[in-house]
Amino acid sequence: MKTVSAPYQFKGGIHPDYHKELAWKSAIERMPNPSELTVPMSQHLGAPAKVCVSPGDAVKKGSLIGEQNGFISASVHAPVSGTVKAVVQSCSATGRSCQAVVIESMDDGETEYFEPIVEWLHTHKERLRNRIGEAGIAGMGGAGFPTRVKLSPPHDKPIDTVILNGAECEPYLTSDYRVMLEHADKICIGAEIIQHILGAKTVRIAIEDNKPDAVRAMEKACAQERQGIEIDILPTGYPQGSEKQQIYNITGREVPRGGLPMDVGCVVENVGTSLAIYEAVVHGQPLIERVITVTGEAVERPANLLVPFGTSYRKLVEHCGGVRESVAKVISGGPMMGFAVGSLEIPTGKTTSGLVLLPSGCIQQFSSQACIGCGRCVDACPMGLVPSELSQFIEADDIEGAERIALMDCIECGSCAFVCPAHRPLVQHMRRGKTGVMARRAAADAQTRK
Amino acid sequence: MDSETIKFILTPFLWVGLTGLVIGVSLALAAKYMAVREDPRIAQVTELLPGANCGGCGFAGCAEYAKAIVVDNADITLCAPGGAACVDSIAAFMGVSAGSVEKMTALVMCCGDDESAERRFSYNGINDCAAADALAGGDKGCTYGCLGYGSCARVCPVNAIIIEKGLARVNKALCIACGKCIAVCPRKLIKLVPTAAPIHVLCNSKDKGADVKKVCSSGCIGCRLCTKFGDEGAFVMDGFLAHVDYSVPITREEVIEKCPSKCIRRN
Amino acid sequence: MKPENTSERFIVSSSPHIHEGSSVERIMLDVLIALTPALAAACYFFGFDALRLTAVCTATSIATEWLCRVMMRRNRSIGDLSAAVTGVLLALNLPPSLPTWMAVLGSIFAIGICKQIFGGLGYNVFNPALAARAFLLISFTGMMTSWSDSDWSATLTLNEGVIDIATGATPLGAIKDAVKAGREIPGFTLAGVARLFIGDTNGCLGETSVFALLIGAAYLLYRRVITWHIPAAYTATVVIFATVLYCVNPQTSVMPHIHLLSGGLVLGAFFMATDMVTSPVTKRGMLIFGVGCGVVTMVIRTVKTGAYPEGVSFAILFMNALTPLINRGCRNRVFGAKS
Amino acid sequence: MEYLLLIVSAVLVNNFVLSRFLGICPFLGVSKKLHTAMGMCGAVIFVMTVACAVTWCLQNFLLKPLELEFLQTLTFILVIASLVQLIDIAMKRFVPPLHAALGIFLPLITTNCAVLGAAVLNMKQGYGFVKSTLFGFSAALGFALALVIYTGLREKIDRADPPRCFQGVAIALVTAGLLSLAFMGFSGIVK
Repeated sequence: MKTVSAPYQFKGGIHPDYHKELAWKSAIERMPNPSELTVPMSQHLGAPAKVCVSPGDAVKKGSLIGEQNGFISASVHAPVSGTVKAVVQSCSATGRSCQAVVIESMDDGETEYFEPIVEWLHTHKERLRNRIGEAGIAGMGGAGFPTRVKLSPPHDKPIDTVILNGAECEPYLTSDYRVMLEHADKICIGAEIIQHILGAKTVRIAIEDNKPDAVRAMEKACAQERQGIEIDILPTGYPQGSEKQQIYNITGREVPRGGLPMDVGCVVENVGTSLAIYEAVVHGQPLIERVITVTGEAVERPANLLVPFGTSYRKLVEHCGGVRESVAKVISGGPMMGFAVGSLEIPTGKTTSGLVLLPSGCIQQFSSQACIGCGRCVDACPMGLVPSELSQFIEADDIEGAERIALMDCIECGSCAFVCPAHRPLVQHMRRGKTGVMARRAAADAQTRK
Repeated sequence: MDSETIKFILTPFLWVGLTGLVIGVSLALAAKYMAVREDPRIAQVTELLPGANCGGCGFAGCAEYAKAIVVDNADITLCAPGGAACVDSIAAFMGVSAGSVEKMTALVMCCGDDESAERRFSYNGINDCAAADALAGGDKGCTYGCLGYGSCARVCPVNAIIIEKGLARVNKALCIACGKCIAVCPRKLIKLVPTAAPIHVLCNSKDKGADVKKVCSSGCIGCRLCTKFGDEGAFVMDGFLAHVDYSVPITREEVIEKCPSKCIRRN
Repeated sequence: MKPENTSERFIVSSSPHIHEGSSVERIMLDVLIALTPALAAACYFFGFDALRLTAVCTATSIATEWLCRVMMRRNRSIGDLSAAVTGVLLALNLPPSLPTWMAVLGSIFAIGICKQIFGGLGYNVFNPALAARAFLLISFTGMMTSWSDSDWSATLTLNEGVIDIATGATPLGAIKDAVKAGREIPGFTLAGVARLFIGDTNGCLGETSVFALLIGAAYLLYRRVITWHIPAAYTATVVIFATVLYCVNPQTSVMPHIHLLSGGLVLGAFFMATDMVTSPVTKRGMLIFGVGCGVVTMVIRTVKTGAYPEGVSFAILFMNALTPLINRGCRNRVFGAKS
Repeated sequence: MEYLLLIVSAVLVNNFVLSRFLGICPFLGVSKKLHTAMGMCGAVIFVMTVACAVTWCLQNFLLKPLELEFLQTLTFILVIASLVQLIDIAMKRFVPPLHAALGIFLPLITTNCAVLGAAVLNMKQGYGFVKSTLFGFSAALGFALALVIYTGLREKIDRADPPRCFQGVAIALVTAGLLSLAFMGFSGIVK
């Protein structure tokens, strides 16, 4: 085990005010089970799970309530014991509507977990992958890509490096930080399970240099472990937590355009995912809860809560003492890439890393001003794009033109809109353009199939 | 006339004529021996175009535009100098139908303006319905209703759509039923209806009556009153949403009064 | 597009939800602040005329902007201060003795024709102040090139000891006249150079005092309103060009530092060429832009038969026209692209 | 040096489009996309060079000996038009790829007054054969430069938001005027 500074640094990026001090001192506390939970079937990327319970059924904590539906999908389990009250349509943070199971909770302390695999090092990799799959684990950094798929790269793409993403470059959020501080040893074991499954040579744990105590905690936890684990300290900045940028910083390899990390022999997993893998393998616990940071200038008592999925945002805010001042914006996730929500009646899920409540003074106000061509977005873009030009193309509905100048390489990190003095909604333009490109590609596909 | 004058007049004639002849013959020979076969329709469409070669259509000259029409099915309405007559002749030549039998008009199947339909949150972003719809499902309380950010109005080639109180309205007199607004609406609530049809159900919400009432005071609640008071078969229920069967002639217009949420309206 | 939060409703927008706090107004304010030293120097050296022209240009620009927006039925944009910046910049590019009505005409041209017709700030393709200056220069060449009487020419040295320079010429004008007439090029004493630096010479209001301009430029660089790329590339090109010329033919050319200190080079390089709307967005593009400005400036300045002694504004205008092409050709390498 | 000055003069100082205001039609018509503008430039350079060479021969070997200079305009038009046609046909037959790139612009050039202008100016200046051809080439180069720059601007103003009454050709002409203003700086550099 050794600790090094990441040898490379990607071009671009920004340095926002982090405001992490709001919540980073508060230790993870377990949120009491609410009386009723609405567990969405789509908490991950891909096809929603298929409901496999019906109203009136009794479920235990950990019982399967939604079956994995297709290859890119993840199963869903009951976060608490209780009775299924109904199957309803519920709204997710992104505004998509999906099926959800409403469970009336009943604290009987009973669980229905998987059989623990303590001797994981001597267990067949396929069995571990299946366990991760049946536990419904999806990337907990924000995108929610099913982890089982990520850990099953094709044979022609050997993985030599596992990167554990503990950068947490999103302002305000502290959940990964607290998890690293309090569960460092479990994360290490989780990382080793990933390493074992992929047969990777090294594990690199990436942490930004504004979290020195997390670095120390991870160092301590890893010290007694085997060789091949390395802690890479990244200079604080955004988007250090972005997969492609992180791989570049640590290994100097650039994920090719349109490619995936596995194309350069890397797999990046969030530290929270690593913890979930540990729990699923060693304790047999499916993914039914996670640490969520409830923070922001508009919340009374910022905290890091261990929350069972399906708890509504309103319950989280109430648990944290309610709102402090007139709240203008509620963000599910971090303020750079999270989703603003229109109401608090939204259930938490596997990708909810935080809930940030901001008063009107702290938020971005987009305007319809024209681009003044200052080029700051060009300097800020970590992908080497020209956001100003892209947005102008998209505004003029020249989607083809935008695609030609690498629209699809945009990672929607928001660095451009963060620095734009004209406060243009650049990311929204990019998304709109991407939707247009996707539609066109789908139409072209349909044409060729005809 | 003396011979000087004759010479003075004849020589230029002779020379220019000669030059023209040489050039003409060589061009004719060139055209014959170096001909390249192409779709004869291209030449014919080129004939139909005004031949101003103004490039206003975005193509490099009339021949190029004709080629685009024949080969790539380009839009035939791009030629400004040619005008409507040109469009008609090309339409006739290419066999593209110019108009359908029954005159249709686009209609926004929503009457929930800012007074009757509530908005769930304040939207802050680009003026585009699809973009607004992609953010937390759109700010309108009703997930079926018109968002009113005017994407349809912007694509309308004849400026027939206006946004009033957060609701798009089609001006029947101007609408040419081109269908561009229908394609661009993220909520798919603009439909082509017969221009002659007198009344319509201006609601698109398939939700139960109680849910509709929560978000909009002028949405169809599925009460079925119109099926009782209207003409036989003129109103058809699709779940909790009534709609007009335009093949049935309407005689009893008092349903307009009977509809409790007043979403049956004249257009 | 108006975000309002009247009731209990939250604001929903696309990410990112936070902002670094910069704004167009702040940038324009910074430019105005940075122009203050030059303005003060102009008042000191040219007296009331400086105040008169600045006030007239600024007021007319703002009024024109307001009128255009009203006529176009668009949201008012005076608040973004860009019209004020254009007005001040135009005033600094005018000779002190210019009649007021010409300044008014120039301001209307700058805002009306060069900016608002295109849709306002951000859409214009040419720097409004410079285009207006070029417009005035071509339309009223006489008034635009008659200067007040500064005794700066006393500091010139001539081997023959005869100072044969028309009063009311700028240093560059004097040099060009000499070259055209085949006379000896005047040399500059140290005191003369110092006066060029301080700004006690003939020229447009804002361009003479290099010292004051550099103070403002330092502020702009400090506030990161501009980056070093365009000014550095511009001035470096001019210096290299002038050095080469001087080495090749010292009889008909002046030392590079005279080129740097005279005319509108500093004003142009730091305040006009760096105009965000009309200059490239990438760093590589900015360098090319700066080099292009430098070359064209020196071509206009030094070619014997050229009609104008000074080429900064035309050079920048010319490069403004090339900006879209530079932007097109100088995109950064996309992350992960094969190099 | 003399030739260099001729080139600079024709390209920058007496730019055909921006100071002589010749060839405005294709300048406005084919400046919407850089790709097509490039094709036009190639075709114009080609045709103007050839046309200047041919018309010089015509003038000096046919019209002058016969004292028919007053037929200059007529014959030039005739010759240029047919020349373009001939080139078009030949190109289509023998170099289809070049025809695909340039060919579509050739019929447009027939009506390009810049070509005739170059030919007539040549005769006025009394250039020799080499100089005539060079003048044709550099004038076309100037046209190409103006067209390419203008196309860049045009692509930007296409995305701009002018008031309704200035949209389209109006704003394009205003831009062309301002571009012409920018080129004024070169005036006098070469006589």
